[in-house]
Amino acid sequence: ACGDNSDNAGSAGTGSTAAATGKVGVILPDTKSSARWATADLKYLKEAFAAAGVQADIQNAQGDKTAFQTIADGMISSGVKVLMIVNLDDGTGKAVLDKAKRAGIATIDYDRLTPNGGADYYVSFDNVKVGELQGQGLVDCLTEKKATKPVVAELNGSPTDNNATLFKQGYDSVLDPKYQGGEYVKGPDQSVPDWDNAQAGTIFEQMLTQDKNIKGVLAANDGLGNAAIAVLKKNKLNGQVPVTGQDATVQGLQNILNGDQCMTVYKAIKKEADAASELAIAIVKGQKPTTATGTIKDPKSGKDVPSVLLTPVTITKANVKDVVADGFVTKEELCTGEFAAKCTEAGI
Amino acid sequence: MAATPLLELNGIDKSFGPVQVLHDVGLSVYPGEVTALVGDNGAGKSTLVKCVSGIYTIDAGTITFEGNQVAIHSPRDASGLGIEVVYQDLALCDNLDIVQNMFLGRERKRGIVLDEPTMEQMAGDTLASLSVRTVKSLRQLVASLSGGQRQTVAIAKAVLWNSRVVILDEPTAALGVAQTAQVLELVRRLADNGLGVVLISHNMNDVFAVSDRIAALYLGRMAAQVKATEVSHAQVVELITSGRSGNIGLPPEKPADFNGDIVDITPGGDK
Amino acid sequence: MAATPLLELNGIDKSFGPVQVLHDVGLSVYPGEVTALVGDNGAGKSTLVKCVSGIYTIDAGTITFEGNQVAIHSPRDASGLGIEVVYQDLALCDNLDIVQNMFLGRERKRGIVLDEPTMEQMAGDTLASLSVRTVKSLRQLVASLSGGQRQTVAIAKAVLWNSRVVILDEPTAALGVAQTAQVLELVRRLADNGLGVVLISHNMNDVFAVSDRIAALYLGRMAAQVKATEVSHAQVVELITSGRSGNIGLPPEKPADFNGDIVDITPGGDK
Amino acid sequence: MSTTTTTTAGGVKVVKPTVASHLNDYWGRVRGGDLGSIPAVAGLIVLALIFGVAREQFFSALNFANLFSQSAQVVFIAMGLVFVLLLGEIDLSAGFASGVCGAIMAILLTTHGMAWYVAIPAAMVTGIVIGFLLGFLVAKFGIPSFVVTLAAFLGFQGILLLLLGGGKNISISDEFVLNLANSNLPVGLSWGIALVGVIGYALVQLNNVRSRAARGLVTDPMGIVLMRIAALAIVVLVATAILTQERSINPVLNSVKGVPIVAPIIAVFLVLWTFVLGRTTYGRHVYAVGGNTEAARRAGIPVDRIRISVFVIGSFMASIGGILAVSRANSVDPNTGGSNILLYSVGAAVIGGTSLFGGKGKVINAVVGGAVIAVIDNGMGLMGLESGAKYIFTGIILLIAASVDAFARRRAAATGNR
Amino acid sequence: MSTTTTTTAGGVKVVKPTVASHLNDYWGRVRGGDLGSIPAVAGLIVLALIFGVAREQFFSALNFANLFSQSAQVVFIAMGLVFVLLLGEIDLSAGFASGVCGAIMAILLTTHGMAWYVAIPAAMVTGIVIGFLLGFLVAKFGIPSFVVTLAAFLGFQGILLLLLGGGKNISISDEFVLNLANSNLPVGLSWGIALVGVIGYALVQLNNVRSRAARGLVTDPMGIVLMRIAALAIVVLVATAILTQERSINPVLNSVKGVPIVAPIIAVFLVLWTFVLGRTTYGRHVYAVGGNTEAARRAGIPVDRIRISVFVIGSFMASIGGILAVSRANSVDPNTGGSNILLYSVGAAVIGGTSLFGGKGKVINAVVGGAVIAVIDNGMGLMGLESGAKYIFTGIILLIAASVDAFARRRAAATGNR
Ligand SMILES: Nc1ncnc2c1ncn2[C@@H]1O[C@H](COP(=O)(O)OP(=O)(O)OP(=O)(O)O)[C@@H](O)[C@H]1O
Ligand SMILES: Nc1ncnc2c1ncn2[C@@H]1O[C@H](COP(=O)(O)OP(=O)(O)OP(=O)(O)O)[C@@H](O)[C@H]1O
Ligand SMILES: [Mg+2]
Ligand SMILES: [Mg+2]
Repeated sequence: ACGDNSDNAGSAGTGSTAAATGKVGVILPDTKSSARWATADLKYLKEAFAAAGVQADIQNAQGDKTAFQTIADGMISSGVKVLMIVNLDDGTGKAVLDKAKRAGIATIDYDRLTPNGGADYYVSFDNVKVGELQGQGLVDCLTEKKATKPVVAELNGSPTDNNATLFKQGYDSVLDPKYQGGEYVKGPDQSVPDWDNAQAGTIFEQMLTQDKNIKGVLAANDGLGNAAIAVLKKNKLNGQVPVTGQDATVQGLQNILNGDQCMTVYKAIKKEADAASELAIAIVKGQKPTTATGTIKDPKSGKDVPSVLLTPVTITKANVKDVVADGFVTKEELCTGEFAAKCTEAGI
Repeated sequence: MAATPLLELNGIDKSFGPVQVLHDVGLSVYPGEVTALVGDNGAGKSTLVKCVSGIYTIDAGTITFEGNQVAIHSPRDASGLGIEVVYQDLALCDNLDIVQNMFLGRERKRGIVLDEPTMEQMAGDTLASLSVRTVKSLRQLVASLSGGQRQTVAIAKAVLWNSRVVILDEPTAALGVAQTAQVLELVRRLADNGLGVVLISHNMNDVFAVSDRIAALYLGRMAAQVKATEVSHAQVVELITSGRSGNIGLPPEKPADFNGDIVDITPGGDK
Repeated sequence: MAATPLLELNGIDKSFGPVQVLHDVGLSVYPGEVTALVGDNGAGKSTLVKCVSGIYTIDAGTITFEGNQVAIHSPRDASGLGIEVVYQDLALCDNLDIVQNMFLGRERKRGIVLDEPTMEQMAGDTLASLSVRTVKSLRQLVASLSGGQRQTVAIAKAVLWNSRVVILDEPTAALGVAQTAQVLELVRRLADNGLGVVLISHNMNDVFAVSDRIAALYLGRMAAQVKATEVSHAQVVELITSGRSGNIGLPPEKPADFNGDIVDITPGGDK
Repeated sequence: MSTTTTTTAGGVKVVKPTVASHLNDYWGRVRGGDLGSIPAVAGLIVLALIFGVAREQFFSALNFANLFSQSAQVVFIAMGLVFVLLLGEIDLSAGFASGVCGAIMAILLTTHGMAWYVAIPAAMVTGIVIGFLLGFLVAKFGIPSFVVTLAAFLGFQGILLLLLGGGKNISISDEFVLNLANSNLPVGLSWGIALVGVIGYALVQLNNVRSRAARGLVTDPMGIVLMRIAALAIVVLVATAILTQERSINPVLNSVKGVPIVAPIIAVFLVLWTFVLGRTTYGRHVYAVGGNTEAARRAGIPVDRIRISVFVIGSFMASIGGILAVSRANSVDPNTGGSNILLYSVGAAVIGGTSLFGGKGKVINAVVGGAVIAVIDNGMGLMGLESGAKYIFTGIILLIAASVDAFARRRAAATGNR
Repeated sequence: MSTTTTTTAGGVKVVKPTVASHLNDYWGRVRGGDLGSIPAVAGLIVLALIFGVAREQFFSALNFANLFSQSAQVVFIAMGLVFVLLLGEIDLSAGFASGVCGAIMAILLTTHGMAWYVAIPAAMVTGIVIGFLLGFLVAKFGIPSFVVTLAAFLGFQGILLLLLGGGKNISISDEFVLNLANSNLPVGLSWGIALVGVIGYALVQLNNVRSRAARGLVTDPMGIVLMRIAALAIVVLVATAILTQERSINPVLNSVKGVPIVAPIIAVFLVLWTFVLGRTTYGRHVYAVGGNTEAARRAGIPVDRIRISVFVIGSFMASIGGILAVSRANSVDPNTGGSNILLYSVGAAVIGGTSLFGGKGKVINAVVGGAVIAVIDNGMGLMGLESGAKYIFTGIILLIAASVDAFARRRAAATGNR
């Protein structure tokens, strides 16, 4: 952090060729909605910046908007040249982006677009798409199980998390036609505060008490999925009732290998992190980034934001090995103890 | 003096859960007179006072003030009628200082602002008149006062106001010789100014020194209410300890009557 | 009796922040004797007691017990030496019942289990010996006791143990006539059994009735410690109120000396 | 009234109560507001009726069994908090402390491949160490417990994140640990334990009466004692009868019956801590310090040591709560012990009648209060409301349950028994 | 020592203090442990030094200015909580109450297109209504405030979700509201307000001395009064001087200078509530009820009304906190007022020296404590630690700040002044 405020007058915003040294600030949102922020993104971003010899200050706001802004204030006052954020909500996101812009700092929306935020770049997966994959995954598993008129329970993410709403939008777009067509029966549908796994356990246990015929569970991520699986196990129903997930966590993948979970959604976070860090490094080095070839329309301002867009992938037992091959999880983490045999079976 | 009592209690009953503490108690307080309320420890004196001042609600009985039956539901009602009480357990706020305690609930104001200088001056005057010699500052917290100093503050608090009836529950228990004399003098002065005064005390010398009437409680019953001049020291002590003395007092004790209430242990046998 | 004091205090100083309460106080307590500690309200009697019992740490001075200098840092140290105290503010736990309070810190056990029957029996015996007549149950919470009943419990608590020195801070303040007599008798009995007893009281009759020596505190200084037989009632009152009487007591007061401590208000002028 | 008067040593006259007089006395105390846990139990019954009417599944054997494991973590933390609250202190870190202990167990089981009989004690020891640290800071440094445990609340969150490598979930597969919160006792054993419990209670009660009578002290009339024993027997045996019914969702596939294992675990700790608080010197001292610290100090009670000890008990119980939470979830994550767990636990103790100002409370309060919280969560889960409405109803129902209690105590205040 | 003795009416001898004797006296009180907010301020300075050494940016004008808006929500909620805590009550719902009030303002501004001068008062009125409801339940129904506000904590979370249509964020664009937390006063006005504040303080102090002297009562020596005024003047004017420096990162693009608008808002409420607590009958009664409810009741104080009123003040201040939070975030979301806001706010009050048992505390405590919390958050933000470590360090630093205070008070206890 030394010496970098000597050139804080240099505008690094739009590709001026100032000094090649400069710091990048990254604010990640939380650790509760998904383990990825603390385990994957942090690691990949750090590696990428280190490899490029660019200093990076990466912090996590722990789901706290106030902390989010405080961290941003700190980064701005410590003179970063690029600020990359995963917003916690539109408003704070915009407030931070505005403040950064006023200070002449280049901005990147990472993973979540801040509507009307006016970030210079956007790098992301499509969250609605994630939901669609989950919905489709569940449909596939139910088809495979030859379930007739199965009752489907939905265990949604945190009611206060906008992403959870987007996921739900995605999987409902797949499931709703099935409900309406009478193929599936809509079962209980509840949200889990704070993505809290323990509460998810109680909520799902009560769903099952209320309707013993639940034959499929759409769980919004692997943690919630695992909570549902724990309850199913208790009732010896695991493996018979398909459960979905997201994030391709070790836990989720192990549940898939066990046959307790039907699918998860893998977001190649390394790709996302690399894309974003590439942008940031270019800006810091005073070059014009070339990788942001796509664009996405800001729904509020109507402007086109230069973007890097990545596609999520469905993971089932058949392609668990791809995740390992990608280096997202290591074989050692995944194939502990009893899973060793199952790993071999799955070709890992 | 006047033949009609200022404050009159009739048939007061009071129980705490299964324990009945007051049985059909009556008491008359006359203006210009000091009525001493005496009784053994646990006879129910303090309970009776708290019934009058609205801290406890009575189970049965009537309270008459200046000839009108009144209902006293809270200490506010009592002070509204002009009844001031010095409680045995003092009831001071430890986190406030002497002046703040003395004017609690009746602060002097100038506009909306507390008039501290006036209050401080009045408090100082009152305390000085009660022979308080060792208080270091009027702004000392009550928590740090000595036992006697606390009691003086509580007394000073009650006499600052224009009231009709003043009830003092063992006011001199913790006081030194000089302070006790001052308080007894004050009690007499209050009565002479036409107030009704009730003084609770275990000290027979004090009782006979200032009181006009003596009311003796025995195990929650009013044993007798007599003129101070009509009884002797020894008679009062007998009333206190056994509820009767000669032909005054309660009818001979029927044990079953007292034991009728469900109680676990009734210590009582003199060894 | 024995010429060496059981407990001896020398040169005790104690301040609370800027206020010095005890100045160079000395006191000797002899076995088999009742030493009365007298003084005006706020003279520092209770403070002195709390210094001895380890509630307050002294600023200067020495405490000698049976000829050995001792350091008393906590009430445990004091009771370890065999010093029992009845505090003026009683120090009972309102949320515990009578028996529980009386045995607090020294519960009887059978194995690891509390021996409630034994404790209840012992408590009942002790209370009965103190003329307690109106306690409804030994399992009554202390919070619901009358003032006098609470005081009796505190006294009973202190005399249950085998101790060397018993200090009673105004133990009879709230007691009735019969109970007071019992407590005075108890005090005398303790001394006769060879204990050192310190009795604090504002009642001169009580003081002269039981004490062998009288120590008078005046504004935080020890004015005199004399044999009870050598002084008169009036002399003691004079010692209390002015610090000297004839040729005993403090040298004539030098106001600057007392005012040397930074204090805001020193009420003191008799009107 | 027919009372027989006996005289014991020491000249204390004793009125020997009869069954009638005892009931009368009890009624007097109830009217006078000395209610024990009646109001909280009444609140519980009211709640159960509300939910039972709204959803028929509420009164199923399955749902009844669910309640035990659902409430376990909160009940355990609350039982420990009762000790802390009895001293007028607070432990905001209990929730995350349970998470940390659970995580330590999970890590030892999985990453280090240790057996449950190593991992579980390790978690408990962690709890004890945590409690000691908290207590030491509060007692010896004199920092208010709110601040110490707020700092610990933050610190343990961090430790949990670090332990879990920055937010991963760790799944456990140790059968023994998994069974703790998810399995049931065999039917025979269920009945056995229930009978042992009832008989044990009866023996203790009768022995009590006998030993007091032998001293000539007042005893409760035999009729009352027998009624008390009968009441407990009915509750325990009826509950056992329900729980030994078949309640499997899919009886063809597998059979689920028997008392959930957590039930006797809760019962054991309930009895243990009730015994400690009511029958030992230590418990007496805890109440004394909570009621009047200065009086306790003057009585020679080592106040600092008591203060440290309650935090140790608090964190120890939290560690057991954490172990059960991990068992139930089959995994541990950075939010184990987070969210509302702490507020619910303190709430459980307070609803049950424990005072935040110290000196007043029983361990059974935590269990009854925990049951209230669990029933609300359980019932709301059956209602299938959307999140916003669910929060609001949970709040309202909590308020209803608490106000039953408040109204009862209100009467108490009116009669002067506060 | 040279003391002059005067005699006032009533025969009370008065020792008139001199500057020397006053300082001596003050030192005696400090040694005796009567420390006011010195320890908390000392803790604050220690913290600032730690962070200043670790990160040079900590001591920049920009960072100093950031502190105000960063601490605003916690400080406002804490100021309100001081009243609640003074009565020995607690308000767990203050955080979400501020969120609800903020949401109401945002909705009126955006969905209903109302002006700020309608929306802001509406939010404040909402706060008052909330406080009234809470207070009513606590005072009239006698439900413990922990339970009532726990229920409200849940309920408001639900209301917030419903208001925001199930988890959406509402962004606001009203300039006036946005400026509240994000803009600064012009340099001229900054100086003007600073001077008015200093002069006002001086006048009040001098007038106080004059009016007491006129009655012949003891007054602080003039030297001490002047020193106090000088100390305030220095603090205020130095702060103003720093804040009126240019602190833009990019002064070419835009200029940022002047005192943040929140600073005078905090100051106004600090003065207002300090006045209310210290100089009005109402404030006196709040302390009395908190110190000894029964004594207050016997003195004829309407205890229930006081109890309700503190909840009203608490929720009212929370509503202002909510307004500023929404302003700072440019938006409201279902977690506004959630997370650690509540614990931080209570912590702020407690660190500053307010007791959870009632009767002891000042509004300035909340501001100093809020500053401690804000400095920790701000400083940790500059350190760039990873999440786990950050939590742990935050906890440790909080503990350090609090132990400065605890050690000081520890001495106080040793001298008997507890
Ligand atoms: N809240 C209560 N619950 C149960 N019993 C109570 C309660 N308050 C008082 N008592 C009982 O009522 C009786 C009368 O108490 P009270 O305080 O009126 O006595 P008293 O005459 O003032 O005695 P003293 O001279 O000792 O002050 C006592 O036996 C006491 O134990
Ligand atoms: N904690 C304290 N802080 C400041 N002053 C105190 C403190 N405790 C006692 N004092 C003062 O010390 C003096 C002596 O108090 P102490 O209680 O020893 O008096 P006492 O002789 O027992 O009087 P009493 O007969 O009224 O009980 C009093 O003036 C009192 O105000
Ligand atoms: Mg009394
Ligand atoms: Mg004393």
